[in-house]
This record gives sequence, C-alpha cells and structure tokens, in this order.
Amino acid sequence: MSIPLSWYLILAAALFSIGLFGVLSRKNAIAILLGVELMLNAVNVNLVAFWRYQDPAKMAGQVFAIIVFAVAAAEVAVGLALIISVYRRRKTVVADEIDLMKW
Amino acid sequence: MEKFIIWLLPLPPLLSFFVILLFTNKRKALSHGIAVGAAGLSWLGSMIIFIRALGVEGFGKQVFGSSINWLPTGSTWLKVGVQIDPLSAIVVFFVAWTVLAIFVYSIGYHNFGQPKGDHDVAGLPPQGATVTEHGHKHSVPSIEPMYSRFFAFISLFAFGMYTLVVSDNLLTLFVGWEIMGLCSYLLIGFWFGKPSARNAAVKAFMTTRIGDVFMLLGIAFVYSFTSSLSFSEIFKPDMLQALASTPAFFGLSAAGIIGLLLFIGTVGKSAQWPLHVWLPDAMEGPTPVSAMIHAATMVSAGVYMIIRMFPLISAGWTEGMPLNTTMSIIAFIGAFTALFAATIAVAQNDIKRVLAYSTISQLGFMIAALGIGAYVAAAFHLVTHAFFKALLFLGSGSVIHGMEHGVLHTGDHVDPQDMFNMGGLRKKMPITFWTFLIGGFALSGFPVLTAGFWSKDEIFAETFGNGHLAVFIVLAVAAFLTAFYTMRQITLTFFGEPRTKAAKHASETPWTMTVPLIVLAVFAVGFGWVGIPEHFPGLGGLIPNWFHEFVGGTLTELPKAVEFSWVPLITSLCVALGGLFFGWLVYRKVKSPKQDFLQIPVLKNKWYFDEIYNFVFIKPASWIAEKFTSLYMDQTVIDGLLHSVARFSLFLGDAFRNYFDKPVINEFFGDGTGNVVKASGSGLRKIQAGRIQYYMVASVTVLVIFALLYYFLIGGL
Amino acid sequence: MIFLNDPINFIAGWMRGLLTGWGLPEGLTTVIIYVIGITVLIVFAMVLDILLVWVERKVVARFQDRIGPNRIGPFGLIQPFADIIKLIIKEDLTPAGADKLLYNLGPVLAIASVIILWAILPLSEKIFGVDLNVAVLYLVAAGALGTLSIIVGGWASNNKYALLGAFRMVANMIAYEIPMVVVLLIPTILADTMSVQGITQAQSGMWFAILSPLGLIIFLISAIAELGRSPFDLNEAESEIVAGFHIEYSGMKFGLFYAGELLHAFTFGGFMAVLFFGGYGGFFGLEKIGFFSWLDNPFVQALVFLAKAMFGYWVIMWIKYSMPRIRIDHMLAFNWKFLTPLALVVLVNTAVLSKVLAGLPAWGYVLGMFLSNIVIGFITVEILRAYGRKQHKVESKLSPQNTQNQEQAV
Amino acid sequence: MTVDQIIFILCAALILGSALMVVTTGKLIHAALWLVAALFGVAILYAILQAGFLAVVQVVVYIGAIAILFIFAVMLTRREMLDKGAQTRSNWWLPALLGLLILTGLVFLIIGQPAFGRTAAEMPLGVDTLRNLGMALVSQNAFVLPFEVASILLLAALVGAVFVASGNNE
Repeated sequence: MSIPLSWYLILAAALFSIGLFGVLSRKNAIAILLGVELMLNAVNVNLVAFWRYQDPAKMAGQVFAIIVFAVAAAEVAVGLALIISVYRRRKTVVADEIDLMKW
Repeated sequence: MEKFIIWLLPLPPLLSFFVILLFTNKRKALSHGIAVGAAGLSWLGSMIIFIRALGVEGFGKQVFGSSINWLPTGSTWLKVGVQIDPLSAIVVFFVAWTVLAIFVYSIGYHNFGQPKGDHDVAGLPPQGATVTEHGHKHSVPSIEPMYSRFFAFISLFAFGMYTLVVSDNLLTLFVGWEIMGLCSYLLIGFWFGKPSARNAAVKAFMTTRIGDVFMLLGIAFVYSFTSSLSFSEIFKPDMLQALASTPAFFGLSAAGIIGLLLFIGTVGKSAQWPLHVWLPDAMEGPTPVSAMIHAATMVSAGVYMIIRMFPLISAGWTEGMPLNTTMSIIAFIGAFTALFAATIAVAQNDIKRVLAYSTISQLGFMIAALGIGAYVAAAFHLVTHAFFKALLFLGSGSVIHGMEHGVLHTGDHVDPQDMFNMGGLRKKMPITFWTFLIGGFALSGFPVLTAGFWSKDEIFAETFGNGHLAVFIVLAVAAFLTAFYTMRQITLTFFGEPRTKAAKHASETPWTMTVPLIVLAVFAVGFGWVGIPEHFPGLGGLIPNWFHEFVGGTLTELPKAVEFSWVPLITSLCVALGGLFFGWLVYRKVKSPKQDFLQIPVLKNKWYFDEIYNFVFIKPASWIAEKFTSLYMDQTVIDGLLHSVARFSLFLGDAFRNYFDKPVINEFFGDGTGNVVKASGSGLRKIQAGRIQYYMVASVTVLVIFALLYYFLIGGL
Repeated sequence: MIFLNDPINFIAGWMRGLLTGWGLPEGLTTVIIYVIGITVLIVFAMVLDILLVWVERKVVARFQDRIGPNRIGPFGLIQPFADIIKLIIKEDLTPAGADKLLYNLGPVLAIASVIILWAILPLSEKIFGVDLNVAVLYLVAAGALGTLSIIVGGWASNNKYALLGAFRMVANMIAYEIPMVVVLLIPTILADTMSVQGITQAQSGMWFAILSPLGLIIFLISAIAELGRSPFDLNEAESEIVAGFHIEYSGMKFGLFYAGELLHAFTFGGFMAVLFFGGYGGFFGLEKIGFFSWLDNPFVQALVFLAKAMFGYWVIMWIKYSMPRIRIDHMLAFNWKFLTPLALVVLVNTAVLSKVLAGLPAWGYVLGMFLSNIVIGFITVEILRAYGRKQHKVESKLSPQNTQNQEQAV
Repeated sequence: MTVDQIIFILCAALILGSALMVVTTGKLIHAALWLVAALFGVAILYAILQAGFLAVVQVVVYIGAIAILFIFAVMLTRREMLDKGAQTRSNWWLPALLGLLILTGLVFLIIGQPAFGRTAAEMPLGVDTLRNLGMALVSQNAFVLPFEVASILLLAALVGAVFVASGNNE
C-alpha cells in the first residue's frame, strides 16, 4: 500500500465538492438526489480510508460506512417517493417550481 | 432454582392486578379466574419452596436468598433481595393457604353466578334481585357490581403480602407493608357508598399511618447506623453488639430505640393498644377482606415484622436474664392488649366485631410472648392463629351470607350480623357450624385436639417457666375470657331456636365458600401437632417437636425448650374448659340483649376509647384548624397582609400603566418595533423564495465565509 | 507431476520466470499474468457457452420427443458454430430514437454480469479465479449488474414492449433477490464462511442438499426467477409483449443476450453444485480411502464439478420445458407471500438447529437437520392444501354453474 | 510510481470523471448511469482499501437498489421534462464557485497536515476483517444498538415510501 492517506482524502473532498455543486445547481429534483448520493459516497470513502490507515482491527469505520449505506437507502427511497408523489399532483419535478411554501 | 421461584412468588398477583384492572374489568368470570389462577401459582411456588426448605438439613444456617444491587448510594449500593429462612418459610406456608382459600371463598361470597341486582349501584353492597321462577317472583342474592375490582384489589394485596414475606431487607418489607396499607384502605372502603365504610377506611389509614411514620423513622435510624437495610447485615453479631452498646436517647441503647420505633409500626399494623381503634371499624369491609387482611395476613405482618426484628430487639439479652426496657414495654403492651380487648369482646353483639376484638387480643398474646423472649412460641401462635382466625371470619361471613339469604327470602329487614337475630343455625348450615365450632374451639384452646391449645400452651409454659408471673396471670385471664366469649358467640349463633324469621330461612352457602372452610378447619386442627413439646405427658415425644427445631433455627443459637411444668398446663386446661362451659351455661337461655348481664356500657362502648381519642385529638385538631388557623391566622393575618399587598400592587400597577407603559412601551417600543419589523419584513420577504436551492446556496455561502473568517482571524485548526 | 497437481500455479510460475527473464519489472509481470489468466477464463466460459447452445437444443428436443440438431457434424455438434456465423453476418439494426450508447451497452453488460461470476466459481481445489471471503454476496452483486443490463437495454430500445419487459424483469429480479439472499445465508451458516472454497470443503462429509433440502428448493426457484426462465419468463412472454426487453436487438447483440442467458443458467447450476452438492468434492469421505485418492486430482475435480453443474443446468431446463408461464401478479404474490416467509423460516430453523445440534455426533446432526426440513416442508404443504381447499370453496360458490344450480333449486 | 498508485489514479479518474458527468450531463438517465459508474469506482476503491465486504455491499446496495430506483424514478417522471432545455440553473456559477472554494480549502488543509502523508501499514496477519465486522455489528459492547436503529430506520423508510408513493392517500 504505497498510496498516501491524503490522496484518498483529496479524492473524497473533490467528490464531495462535485456532489455539492450538483445539489446546488441542478434543476431536476432527482438530479439533486444524485448529488446527495455523491456526497454520501465521499463521506464513506473517508470513513473507510481512515479505518484502513488508523487501526484495521477496530471496525468503527466500516460500521459507520454500513450505517451510511442504510441511511442512503432510506433517504433515496423516501426522497424518490416524495418526488413521484409531487410529480403526480403538480406534474413537475423541477425543484424551483415546487415552491408552494413561499410567501 | 429456589431463588428464581422466590423472586417470582409475588409476581402472579401483581400481574393479575394489572390485567384485571386494565383488560378484564367487564368479564367477571375471567377476572376471578385470573385472580384465583395467580393465587394458585403463588401457592404452588410457596409449596415448592416450603417443601424444599424442609429438605435442607439445618435450614436456619443455609437459607435460600439472593439479592441485586438496586440503588447506588455513593460508593456502595442499596441492595434489595429475597430470602426465605425458616420463619418466612412458615409464614409463606400459611399465607399461601389462607390467600388461596380466601380467593376461592370470595367467588361465592360475592354471589358469582347470581343475576344482576335490581337497584344495585357500584359502591354499595348488593341488595338482591327479583327473579321469576315457576311463575312467581321471589328475591335472591345479586352479584356484586364491582366484582372484578374486588379481585384486582385483593390480588394487589396478595402481592404486597408476598413481597413483605420474601424480603431480605427492611426497605422492600416496608414497601410491601405500605402496599398492604393502601389495599386495606381500598378494601375497607370497598363499599364507599356507605358513610360508615368511608369513615372506617379513613380511620384505618390514618391510625396505621401513625405507626408507619415511626417505623420509617426506625428504618432511617437503622440505615444511618449500619449503612445497610438487609437483615443479614444488621443481624451480624458484631453489628448487634455495637448497636446494643451504643447509648442513644432516654437511657436506651440504639438497638432499643430502633426496636421501639419499629414496634410502634407493629402497634399500628397489628392494632395493639393504644392504636387498636381502627380494627373493629375495619369490619365494614367485605368479610373476605376482614378474614384475609384483618385476621390472617396484614395484621399478622406486624407481628411477623417484630418477630423478624427479634435479634435486634433482644440484642445484648440472653435467655434467663431480666428483660431489657424495650422488651418490657413490648411484653406490657401485648399482655395489656390481650386482656383489654378480651373484655370488650364479651359485650359485643355484632358477630364480626367479636372476632375483631378477639383478633386484637390474640395478637396481644403473640406480642406478649415475643416481649418475654419466647420467639418460637410467638411464631407458632402466629401461624395457628392465622389459620383458625381466617376460618372463623370466613365462617362468620358464611353465617352472614346465610342470614342475608333469609332476610331476602322473608323480606324481613333485620340486621344479619347481629347475633341476637340468629340462633339455631346449626341445622340450617351444618358445614358452617362444624367448621366454625372447630375454629372456635381452636381459638379457645380446647385441649389436645386443636392447634390453638398447643400454641397457647407454649406461650403459657414460656411465661411461667421464665418467671414472668404477672404476664402469665394477665394472659390466663384473657384466655379465660377468650373461651367465654367464643362459646357465647357459638351458643348465640348456632344453638337454641331461631330467634327471627330470617334465621329460620337461612340456608347453607355454595361450595366455593364451604370448601375453603373445610380446608382451613383441617389446618386449624392439624397444625398444632407439629409443635407438641417434648416433655408433654403422654403425647410428648410421639411426634418430634418439629416446629421448635425448624423455626428456632432462624436465630443464631437454638432457644432452649422450657422445662415442663404442670402449673401452666392445668391453668390452660382450666381456663379453656371453664370459659367454654360458662359461656354455654350463661347463654344457652339468653334470648335478647336485655337478658345479657354483660351488656354494661363501659365494655359495650369499648372503654370509651373512641370518645377519648375524639376528645383528646380530633376535637382539638379541628378546633385549631377551624378557629385558630382558618379564622385567625388565615383570614385575619394572612389574608389582611395579602389584601394590603394587593392594594399596593394595584396602585403601583395603575401608575406604571398610565405614566410608563402606555407612552413608552406601547407607543415607542411596541409600535415602533412593530413598524420596523413590518418594514424590514416586507423588504426581506423577497429572499423567501420557497426554493430549496436558494436556501442551500445561502447557507453554504455563509458556511464558507465563516470558515474563512475563522481560519484567517483565529488561525489554524 | 507438478502440473497435474497444481496446474494454475505451475503455469503462472513458469510465465513469471519467463517474463522476469525478459527483464520486465515485477509489478508489470503480475499484471500481465493476471490479464492472461482472466482472458483464459473468459475464453473457457465462452467456448463452454457455445457448447451449451447445442446441449440446450438437444435436451429440448428430447423433452419434446424430437431428435434436435443432427445435420452438421457428428450429432449436430457443429450446429452452434453455424448459428454464430449466421448471427454475425445478420444486419445490425438500431431503432430510431434509440439511445445509441445505452443500446449498445445493454448486451455487453448482460454477458459481463454472467462472466464476472466465473471469477469465483471453483472448478477444483487448485483451479479457480479468486477465493473471495464474500463470494456469496458477490453472487448477489453480479445479479444486480444483470438487472442493470436489462433495464438499460429495455429503456434504450425506445419501444414500449421492451420497456414493459424491462420493468417486469426488474420487478422480478428485485423481488426474488430477497429469498435468494436469505437462502444463500443457509450454506453460509452451515459452513461458517462466505467463501465458496470454504463452503465446498465444509461439504466434504455431507452435502448441504441433505442438511437443508428446503434451502435447495428455494434457491432453485429463485434462481430460475432470477434467470427469467420459464415458468418465470414474463420479461419475454411472447404472447403478451412479443419478446420483451430484447425485442429490438438483432444479430450478434441478440446473440449476446441469448448466450448470456444460457451461460447464466449453467452458472447457476454450478453455484447450486457448489452451495448444495459439494462442488468439486463432496464424496462423503470416499477420497480419503487410499484406492480412491485420485479423486483429489484437480482435473478429476473439475470434471466432477462440471458434471454436477450440468446436472443443475439440466434440472433448470427440465423445469423450463415442462411448466407453463404464470401470471405476473401470481408470480409476485408467490414470492412475497410464500417464498420469502418460507425462506426466513428455513433460515431461522437452520441457524437455531446448527447451534442446538452442534454437540451431537455427526449422524445425529445430519438426521436432525434433515428431519426438521421435512417437518417444515410437511407443515407448509398442509397449510397450502388448507388454503387451496378454502380457495376452492370460495370459487365454487362464485362460479356461474353453481349459481345456476341454486336458482334451479329455488 | 507503483502499480497500486496507477490503479488508484485510474480509479480516481473514473470516479471524478463520472461524478462530473453526473452533475453536468443533460439527459437524466445518463446522469443516473454515470452515477453507477462513479459508485462502481468507489467500490473498486474499497477493494483497494481491503474492505472487500464493503465493496460488494456497495455494488449490491448502490447499483442493485439505489441506482435502479433512480432509473425508475427518471422513467416514471420523464414526460414533462423530456430532457429539454438547460438542466442547470441559470446562476450555476455560484455553486461552482462555492464548490471550488470548499475544495481548495479542504485540499489546503489536508496537505498542511503531515500526518495525512503517511502510507498504510500492512494488514496485520490473522485479522479476519469480515468476522470482526460481523461481531462488531452484533456485539453488545460494540455497535448492536446503532445497527438495530439503522434497521428500524430502514423499515420506517420502507413503510413511508410505500405510503407516500402508493397514491391512494388522496
């Protein structure tokens, strides 16, 4: 393993920034969720990298990654259900058009 | 194995309480099924424990018990746990039997299977129902309207009793003690529609509370001294030595003071003079309650507790020494109560009240026995008394039930509890008669056959043998009176001819009531034989004195069996047979209260104790409350003060309002702020686009800005 | 003799010596050897696939009382090669409005999702791709890729039948993945490992098929559903949606889907052999006897494995050509209401019993496991029969004939 | 530059390239498929990190379930969008700026920490990561509570998603 830890961290940071850009800039609500998935994966890369580089006998990093998997699955299931439900009523998935809550 | 069973013993009744209360309130059969089933489970567990305890050689030295850490107290833990030693094994034995018997009895007593009453309401005893049979109407007993609730309460009570008995420490013992106190209150006031029942409930609760407060003080004292509440800790020899040698107040040692405080708890719970007044009134409750709580278990719990604490009370005392102060006080109160209650009992006409005073008197016997150090004798009488007194109460309940049947049948409104309205019932209610007779003879101490004889004889032997002559004589007189009023009761109730139409039409009660009677009658006879002294002429040694060996093993050293002497034996024979004979002789002809020469006012009115308490405590208390506190303190001083404060405040408020609030706060700050907010709001609302991504961009921007600021201003990470 | 005992390492060692002798660096050598190994494995699988076409056609013919291909070559063995040539020279159509990239990606993914499974199939103790310690889960992951290939192909065709077929297939695969995963845990529990080598070796004394026959049956059913073969072939139900997700594909792209399906079926036969029939081993201790020690030879083991896999493949074909197609709602209901609960029951039963019976002698353990499965199976059948009877009653009450009878009676 | 590093760089290129495509590509279905590619790259990364279990779970969960869900959602809602017009908001430069700022900040911080420059120690022999992970997930002294909470979360999400999407709750 001749790869420095910082490579993983920089990769994760880049992935996170790209995901953030996606979340902030995409119009389509589904695309926003895609960005969220990228950000979650960036977090997981960090968790696993730290697990490997810190002390592989302690499983906390992997366990947290697994819990992030569970959370991601839950988030996507509920998020997409909401989007489909909104789409049924308002015939749109553009985030900016879902603005019933504004003044 | 045993440990788990002991832990589980109190649980079935508790579960039964919750299940009945929460789920099966409407289902009567299910409710009593659950309650009796729970009692049966506890009974089964108790029997297993008891039989296993019998199998252990030298059980007093290797008891069943386990404890857990419960409450952290600084560096140590307050432990709670369970323990069965010989004494609690024997108590669990009789508690299990009486509880089960009374649960079953309650089914019949509350007229299960009878129709709903015509005018019955919750809170009053059932008034009977009219049914049409073969074309003509007649009245029959009706089912209790709060049937399920009754079983819930007695289940809770059984939980309290089991908890108390299996406790290995004063804390859970006290918890069980208080649960029983609550149940006693609830059950005495079970027919809360009757003012008398209500008052009796409050009286019982308040009176026992006096004892409980002192007991709590005693517990606190023990804890502060020994930092532990478990019996095994307190009863360690060096701990007892330390307690006995530490002087406290009034020239008593710490052990003495603690013993006295705990004893006051017993005085309240076991209705000893001077806190005895609540027990007779408690007879307002349903008869199973009187039998279970106020004869067999709860009042026995007081005695049980003081027997349990015997090593503490007798710390520093060994057999043969003169009694220490605490023990003397206990012996005096016990003996005095025994005699005093017996004198009242001879003049009562209510069948249950006679038994109530008899209970107080018999508890006095036990207390007196304990006071003179006769540990085993006290425990022995506790057990035998529980059996035959439960039997007598249930028998009296059966009689009342039969009488009520007669009252309903004839429509003749006479008091079904007054013994002068009865007579000749032995032919109408044969099972009740024979079992009641056995119970009565056991109470009187009819020689050789009955359990009461053996236990009472042991008390006599101990008092005489240890030279406490005064106590001996007082108890002998009390025993004579016991036999006398018992026979009076039996004669008036069962012999002769019916004195009212209702008595003529009385009928035997259902099997659910008679079977418990028979079971208890067997114990009332048979249980005495396990404790026959070794040196008793003729019978001694045929059966080993098992009880003495077994229960005596609880103490560190086995108490000596007292030397056999003819004096107490003959005394015992004389007072028992004499009392029974006189009772029969005097009352076989008596037809009405007027012919009864013992209806003297001072006895009839219970030595005017209620009146004295009323005059000494209750009247002054109400006077202080009404006149002093309410009128003078409250209305004049406190209210006056408050009124002036209020007037001043009003003035101040007015001033503030007109000169400060309105101009400054309202117009300047209030409206001004409002206007500013409104203006800025209408300006700011443009950012509230309702579009999530605006918000996200904004928050991320702020985050980045702050991160940069943090990094550059504060520096580094 | 070394080659015969450990062929892969022998060749790898020889090549390593050769390449480093040429002056290549260590790391590059490793990469080259791996690439060659992978290529060989893929080629082996694809050649096997071609033979499978012939096997399939022959077996179908026998089931349907025909002879099958018999003109080209002995027993028609050359027939599949002719088929391939035909497919290759056919016109390659791409529908209008199709998503070109995805349209071409679909078949590639389909065959790739099968071939990556061969990485973990242990042909023998010494001949295998890689011994993953999460191999069982890997099987599920590859299935996920298969799902993806179908949905990509179906979507990109820009055809409603294709899309419907893809939807059906995805519903199918996701649904039946659950009992599959559950039942895969049974060999895992029994062998106490997820590695296929470990599972194989754990069966050297006793096949898991005997310890858990119900597990085998559930695995077989969900494998068939995962493959999308009859009676679960709703994704290409000809009578309803013409040909399902591959309706628009022609030429070799269709050929890839077809080859993928055949190879997938055979691979699942192989996994059935590994998970339940002892894989390349499982001779009940026979190989320990001196006379039979040749059973331990890698080539013999590979032959045994292929024979067992072929048996599994034959069972799948047997079912395919003897059962009618079932309705989509029935299929999903069957999974959610019957197969998944049953799989969970069997799993719990296995987990508990494997701990409870652990102390018993071997015959007691095997007997206990087997009998518990029989009991569960019996109870299941009884419940199904009771349900069937009830259903039958309700239906007979509702049927028009019955109503008529009643009317006549009135 | 060793083989490991080459593989890592290839893999990183795959991840970042796919991720960029996810956030910029016009067709939503392609974005979802690019997401699959990026997630596949992350799975390879896990494999390099010797977290084989996580690598496989990444494929099962993300590609097998989440990506399929996305594709379904795209298919179910495509009628209106039809992937016409700009897919990013008009002021996309602001998020881009923010992302770049955060990236530079993080990279700056990471490079500034010498501890992050180290390489990993060899995996200690005899450590069965998979067994350890399993034990950690169900052992009382480790993570059984979070694990159970996560499963309850999943159950709740399942029920919630079915309810919200079923459409019968009008």
